[in-house]
Amino acid sequence: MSEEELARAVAARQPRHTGLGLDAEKLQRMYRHMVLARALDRRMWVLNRQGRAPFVISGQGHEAAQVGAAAAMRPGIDWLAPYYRDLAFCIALGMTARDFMLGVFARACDPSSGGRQMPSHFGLRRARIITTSSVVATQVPHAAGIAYAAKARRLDEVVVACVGEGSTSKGDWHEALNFAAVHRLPFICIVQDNDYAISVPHRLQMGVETVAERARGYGMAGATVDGGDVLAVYEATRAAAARARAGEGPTLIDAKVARFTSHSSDDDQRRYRPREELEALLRRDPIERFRNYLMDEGLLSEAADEDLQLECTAEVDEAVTEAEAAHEPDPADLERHVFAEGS
Amino acid sequence: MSEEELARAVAARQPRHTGLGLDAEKLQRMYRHMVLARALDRRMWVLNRQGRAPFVISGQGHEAAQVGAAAAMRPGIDWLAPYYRDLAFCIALGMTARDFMLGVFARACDPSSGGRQMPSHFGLRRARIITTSSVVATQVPHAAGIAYAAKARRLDEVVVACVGEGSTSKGDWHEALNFAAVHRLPFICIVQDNDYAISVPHRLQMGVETVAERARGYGMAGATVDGGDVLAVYEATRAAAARARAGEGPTLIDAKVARFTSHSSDDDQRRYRPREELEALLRRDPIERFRNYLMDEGLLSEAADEDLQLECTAEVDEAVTEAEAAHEPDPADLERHVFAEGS
Amino acid sequence: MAVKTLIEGVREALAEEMERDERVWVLGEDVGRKGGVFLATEGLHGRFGEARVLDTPLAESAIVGVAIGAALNGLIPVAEIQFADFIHPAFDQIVSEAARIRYRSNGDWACPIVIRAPFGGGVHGGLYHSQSVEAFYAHVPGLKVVIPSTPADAKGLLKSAIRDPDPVMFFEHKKAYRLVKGEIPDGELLTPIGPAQVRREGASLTCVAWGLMVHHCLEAAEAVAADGISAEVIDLRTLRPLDTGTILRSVEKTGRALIVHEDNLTGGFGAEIAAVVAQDGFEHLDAPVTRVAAPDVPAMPFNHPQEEAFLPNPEKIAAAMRKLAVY
Amino acid sequence: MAVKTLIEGVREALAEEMERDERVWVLGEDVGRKGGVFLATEGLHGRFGEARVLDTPLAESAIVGVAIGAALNGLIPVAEIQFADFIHPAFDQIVSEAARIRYRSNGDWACPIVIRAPFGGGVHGGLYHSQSVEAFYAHVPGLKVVIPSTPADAKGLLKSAIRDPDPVMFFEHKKAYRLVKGEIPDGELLTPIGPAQVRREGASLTCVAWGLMVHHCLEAAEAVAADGISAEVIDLRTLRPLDTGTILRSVEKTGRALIVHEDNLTGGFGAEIAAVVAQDGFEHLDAPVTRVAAPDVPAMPFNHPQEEAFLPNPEKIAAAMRKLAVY
Ligand SMILES: Cc1ncc(C[n+]2csc(CCOP(=O)(O)OP(=O)(O)O)c2C)c(N)n1
Ligand SMILES: Cc1ncc(C[n+]2csc(CCOP(=O)(O)OP(=O)(O)O)c2C)c(N)n1
Ligand SMILES: [Mg+2]
Ligand SMILES: [Mg+2]
Repeated sequence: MSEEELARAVAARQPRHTGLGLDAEKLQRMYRHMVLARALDRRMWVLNRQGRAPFVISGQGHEAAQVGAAAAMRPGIDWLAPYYRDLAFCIALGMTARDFMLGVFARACDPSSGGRQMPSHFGLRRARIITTSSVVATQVPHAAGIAYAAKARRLDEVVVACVGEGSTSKGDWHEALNFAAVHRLPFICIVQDNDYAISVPHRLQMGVETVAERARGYGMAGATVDGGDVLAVYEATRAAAARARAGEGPTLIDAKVARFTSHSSDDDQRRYRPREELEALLRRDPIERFRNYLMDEGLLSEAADEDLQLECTAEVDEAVTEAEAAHEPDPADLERHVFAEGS
Repeated sequence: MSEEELARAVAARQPRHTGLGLDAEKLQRMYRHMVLARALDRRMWVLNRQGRAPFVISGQGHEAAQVGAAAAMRPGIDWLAPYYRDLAFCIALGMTARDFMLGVFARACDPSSGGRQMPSHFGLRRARIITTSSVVATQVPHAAGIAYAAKARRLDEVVVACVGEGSTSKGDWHEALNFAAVHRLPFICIVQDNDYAISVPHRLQMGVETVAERARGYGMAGATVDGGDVLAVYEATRAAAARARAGEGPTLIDAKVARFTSHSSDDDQRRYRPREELEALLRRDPIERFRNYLMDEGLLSEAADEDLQLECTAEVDEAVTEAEAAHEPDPADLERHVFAEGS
Repeated sequence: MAVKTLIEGVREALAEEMERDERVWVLGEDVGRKGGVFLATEGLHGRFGEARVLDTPLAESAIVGVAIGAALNGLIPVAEIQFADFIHPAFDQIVSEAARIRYRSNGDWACPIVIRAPFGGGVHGGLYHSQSVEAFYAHVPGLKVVIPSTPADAKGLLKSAIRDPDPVMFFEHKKAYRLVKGEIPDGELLTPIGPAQVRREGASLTCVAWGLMVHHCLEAAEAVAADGISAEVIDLRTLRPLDTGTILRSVEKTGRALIVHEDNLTGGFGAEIAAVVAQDGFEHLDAPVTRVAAPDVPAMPFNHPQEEAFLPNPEKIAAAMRKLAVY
Repeated sequence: MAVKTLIEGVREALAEEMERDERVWVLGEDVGRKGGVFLATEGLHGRFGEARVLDTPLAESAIVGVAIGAALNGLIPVAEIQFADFIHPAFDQIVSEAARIRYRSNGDWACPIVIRAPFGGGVHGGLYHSQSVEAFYAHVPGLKVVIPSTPADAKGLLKSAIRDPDPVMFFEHKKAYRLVKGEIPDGELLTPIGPAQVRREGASLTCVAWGLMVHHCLEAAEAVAADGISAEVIDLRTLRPLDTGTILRSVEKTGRALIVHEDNLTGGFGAEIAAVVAQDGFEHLDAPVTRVAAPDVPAMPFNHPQEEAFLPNPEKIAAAMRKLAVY
C-alpha cells in the first residue's frame, strides 16, 4: 500500500466533518445555534398568537443553510447583508436571544433599529451585520459596495449577502452580481431557495431549476447545495470564502431549503400549497438531520441534547421576560437620527 | 454515390445564401438597405458639422447585424423595440429616408415623435417599431409585454428588442429576460456588442466575453454571432424566430459589431480609444464585406453598385431637401398629447 | 344597494371589468392563487385563469414595464404593486415610460394601464409597509392619480381608471380596506376621474384631504361642531388632474383652508393645494393656509408609540381646526 | 481670486477633496478616461487612478447601491449620474436606502455619500436630457438637496457635501456649466449647506429661485428696475433643509413673493415654498404668492420652438414681476 493509497484509505474512513477540518466543539456550537434559533423562532409565533407580537416572520427550515454558511465566516471581520429569514445566521454571528426578542417587542434598545423596523429586519453593528430594509435585494448592491471598499482599502474581509430565490428576479440583484464579477470582489451571494416567494412558485419565478446557472453568465463561480445539509453548505461557503480571499472573485451559491412556516404571520400557506407538499416538508428538518449526524458520530448523546434543549428554552424564556419588560421607544425620539446629531 | 451523399455534395457546392433560402432579389434588397442607411448616417454627420443638425447619433458599423436580423422578420407583423443605433434596422422594416431626416431636423411631421425627441429615437407605428425613450434598456420589458400579449391573444407575432452590450447591465434588462423565459415568449433580444458604452470598455462592463453566456441562466437559447456577417445574423435570427413561433421560447443573440463613429456628436472617441484600435475598426466594414460576397457570387456588378450608390445619394439629397423645408413644430402644440385628446 | 368594505369595492370593479372586457389583464406578486396579500384579487384566479390573473416574478420594474408593452399590443393591464413602499423600483418605468408614451410619440402610441397599490399606515407596517407615495406621482405630467376614500368610489373610480385611455395611478389606503364600510349602488358604477366631492358642508373653514384622512377630518369636524365650528370637508378623490374649482369655491365661502395628509409635510401634495389656494384664492383668505401632515422623518416606525406620534389623527386635526377657526 | 466657470468649480472641489482624503471615491458612467460627458471629472482618472475614479457598468441603481455599501465600509463615495433624467432607476436606492440608513438603524449606521447629477434644459437635450428632478428628492426626509448657481458655490457647497455625514443630492444645471462664470476665492472654500443667499436686494417683491433660474431672475430684475420695480432675488442654494428664515424675512419686507423654477409647475418645489410663505408669511402678504414654472407637459421637447416655449426665461419672469408689483 503506497503512502498515497494509505492516505486515501484513511480519508475514506474519516468522518465528513474531520475531512472539512471541523472539530467536535465547533460542530456542537453550530448545532446549538440552530437549536436556539429554532426555539426563538417557535416562541415568536406563540407570542404572535398570544397577541404579544403583532408581526413575525420566520427562518424555520433555513437553519442549516444559515449556520453552515456562518461557520465559514469570521465574526467581526467578515460582513453579512442579511434578509428577514436570517435569524439563525445572526445568532451564529453573535446576536443574542435578548437582542432578537428586543426586536420582536420593538423595544427602545433593540439593536437592529430601536424598534423602528419590523421584527427580523436584522442589523447588528458589532457583528458587521448591516442594517436592511424590507425592500428585497436592495442589500445585494450594498454588499458589493462593502466588498469594493474592502478591496480598495486592502482589507482582508469577505462579504456575504443573503436573499430568497424570488429576490433574484430583481434588477438590483443582477446589477450587484455583475458589478461584483467585473471587479472580482470578495463577495458571496447565498440564495436561500425555498421554492416560494410568498405564494409565487419557483416555476413562475424563473425558467431554471437552479439560479446557480447564472453564475457563469456573470463570470463568477457558482454552486448548488443541499441547504438542509449544514456540512455541505459549510463546505461550499468555505470554498467561496477561500476564493474571495485569494482574489479569485465572487461566488453565487444556491442553497435549496424548505420554508416550514407560512411566509409570515400575515400569510396562510395552506391557501396555495397542497397538503402533501406541506407534509413532505416536515420530513426535511435540517436540525433533526444534523442531530442524527452528531449522534451517529458520537458527538451528541440523548442526554446532552435534552440538556441543550432545556438550556435554550431557558435562554428564550429569559430573553422574552427581559425584552418584554424593556422600555418602549419614546415618542419624543421620533425625529431623532434623521441626520447626524449636532450636524 | 448515395442519394444522401449526393445531397450533401450539392449542399457543399451551394452558396451560403441559397442554403439559407435567400434569393438574389432579397439579398440585393438587404444590401440596398445597408447602403441607404450608411448614406443617411454619413449625411447626418455632415449636417451636424454644418450646424444644420444639433445632435446626431450613429449606427455605422452595425448595419449587417441590423439588416440581417430584419431580414428574418415579417414587417408589419413582427415587432421591433429599437434603440438609437437602429437606423438600418428601421430602414429595413420600412422607415423611409424622408421619415428619418424629418427626425434629424425635428420637424412637425417626424413620424417618431413630431420633433419632440432627439434624432434616432425611433418609432414608427405602421411598421410596429415602438416609441422609445433615451433611458437605455427600458424597451426590453416593453418587448416582453408585447410578446406576452401576442401569446395571450394567440397572435402569430415575434418581438425583437435591441440594446447595446452596456445596457445589459441594467436591472430592466435582467427583469425582462427573466420574464420572457418564464413564459417562453416569442421574444428575441439582440445585443449589439460594439465593445464600448460611450467610453466604458467591455472589461469594465461585464466579466464575460459574450453576454450570450447569460441565456442558459434564464433558461433560454443563446447565440453569439459575427455581427459583421449579415448572413450569419440572418441565420441566427431566423432560427430564433422559428423557435419563438413554435412556442419554444425566447432567444438571446449577442452580435459582435464595430462602432465606427464616436458615441454621438457630443463625443470624441479619440479621447479614450487607442489609434490602432480605431484603425483596425475600418477593416471591419460590414457593408464592404457584404458587397464582396455579392460580387463573388455574381449578384452585384461594379456598375450596379455604382448605380445603387448614386440612387441612394439622390434619395438622401431629396430627403434632406424635403425634411429641411418641412414645418417646424408649432409652439402652440406644446401641450398636446399629454393625455388622449377629448378625454 | 348593500353595505360593503372598500376592498370589496376594488374586488367588484376588477371582476366586473374582467368580465366585460377580455383584454383586461391583472398582474402582480401573489395576485393569483393567494388572491393578493390583502385579498383584493381573491377569486379572480379561479374565475379567469392564470394567464389573465398572473403571479409575476418579484420585479416591480418589470411588472410596470411588461404592462406597458402589453398595453402597446392590445391588452388593458391592471398591475398590482404589493405595497406602495415597493413601487420605487418601478419609478423609472412609470415616470420616464408610462407617463410619456403618448407625448413622446406625438399621439401615435398610448399606454392605457392602471397601477394599483395599497398605501398608508397605522397597521404596524413599520418604515416599509406604511408609506404615502402620492406626491411623487402627482408631480408627473402624463399620469392621473386617484385615491378613493369610500367603497363606492373605490369601485366606480377603479372602473373608470380601467377604461381610461391613459395611465392611472390608483392608491388604496390599506387601513381603510376593511375599516371603511359604505353602500355600493347596484349595477354599473362609473365615477368620473377628476371631480372632488364635498363630504360635509360647512361655513367656517375648508378642509381638504384624501384616503383615510377624509374620515379623520369628518370625525374632527363632528368634534369641533360642538364649539360652533362648521367645517366643510372636501374629499379630493383625484389628485391629478386637481379639481381646483371645488377647492376654490369652498375657500371663497369659508375664507380658511386646512389641508390634511398622512404623507410627510415638506413637499407633500398638500403644498400644491396650498400654493393654488394662496395664488388663486388670495382675495378670500382670512387666515393662513394651514397644513396638518406627518413630520419630516423617513416613514413611520413600527413600534406603537412612535407610529401614533407620526400619524395625523382626529384629535390633531380638530386642534388645527380650532386654531384656524379663531385666527 | 480668478474668474472660472461653474464646472471648474465642481472639478476643483472634487480634486481638492480627493487630494485631502483618500477615502473619497468618484464613480459613475464615463467619469474615468473620458472625464465625464461634461468633463466634470476631467483629469481625475490620470491623477488618482482607475480604482478611485471608476467607470461603472451602465446601471444607476448599482451606482447608488454600491456607493451606499462602500460608505458603510469607510469610503466617501461621490457618484455621478450622467444626466438627472437617468437617476430614476436609482430612485429606490436613494429614497428607500440612502435616505433611511441612519434613521432605520437608530443612528448605528450612516451613509455619507454625494450623488451629483447635471439637470435642466435649454441645450437641445429633448425629453430625456433636460429634466429637473429636484422636487422628487426635496420631498424625502433624510436627504439634503443642494443646487449651486455660481462657480464659487459649486465648489464650496460640493466640498461641504463631500464632508457631510449624510447623503447629499447635488444637482448642477448643465446649461450653467460653461455659461455661468464668476470668481472663485483662492484657498479652502467650504460653503455651508442650508443658508440661502440674497443675490440682489430689493423692496418691491421677493423672487425665489435656484440653478440657472437665479440668473434669469437677476436679468429680469434689471429689466423691471427701469419701471421702478426693485426685486429682491434669493438664490436658495439648498432646497432641503429649506432656509425659511431668509425667505420669510424678505417677504416681510416686500409683501410679495414670486417663485421661479424650470421644473413643471404642479407639485414642483415652488409649491412647498408657496405653502410656507402662505402659512407663515400670511400677515405680510399684499398679493398672491405667484409661481413661474414650466407647463405641465412631460419634459421639454427637442425641437427649438417648443423648447423655447417650455422654458421660463427673463421675459416671462419680468412679465410676472410687473404683474405682481402692481397687484
Ligand atoms: C421590492 C419588494 N417587492 C415586494 C416585497 C414584498 N415581499 C416581501 S417578501 C416577498 C417574497 C420574497 O420571496 P423570496 O425572495 O423567495 O424570499 P423568501 O421569503 O421565500 O425567503 C415579497 C414579494 C418586498 N419586500 N420588496
Ligand atoms: C439609464 C441610462 N443611463 C445612462 C444613459 C446615457 N447613455 C446613453 S448611451 C450610453 C451607452 C450605451 O452603451 P451600449 O448599451 O453599449 O450601447 P452603444 O451606445 O454602445 O450601442 C449611455 C451611458 C442612458 N441613456 N440611460
Ligand atoms: Mg423563496
Ligand atoms: Mg456598446
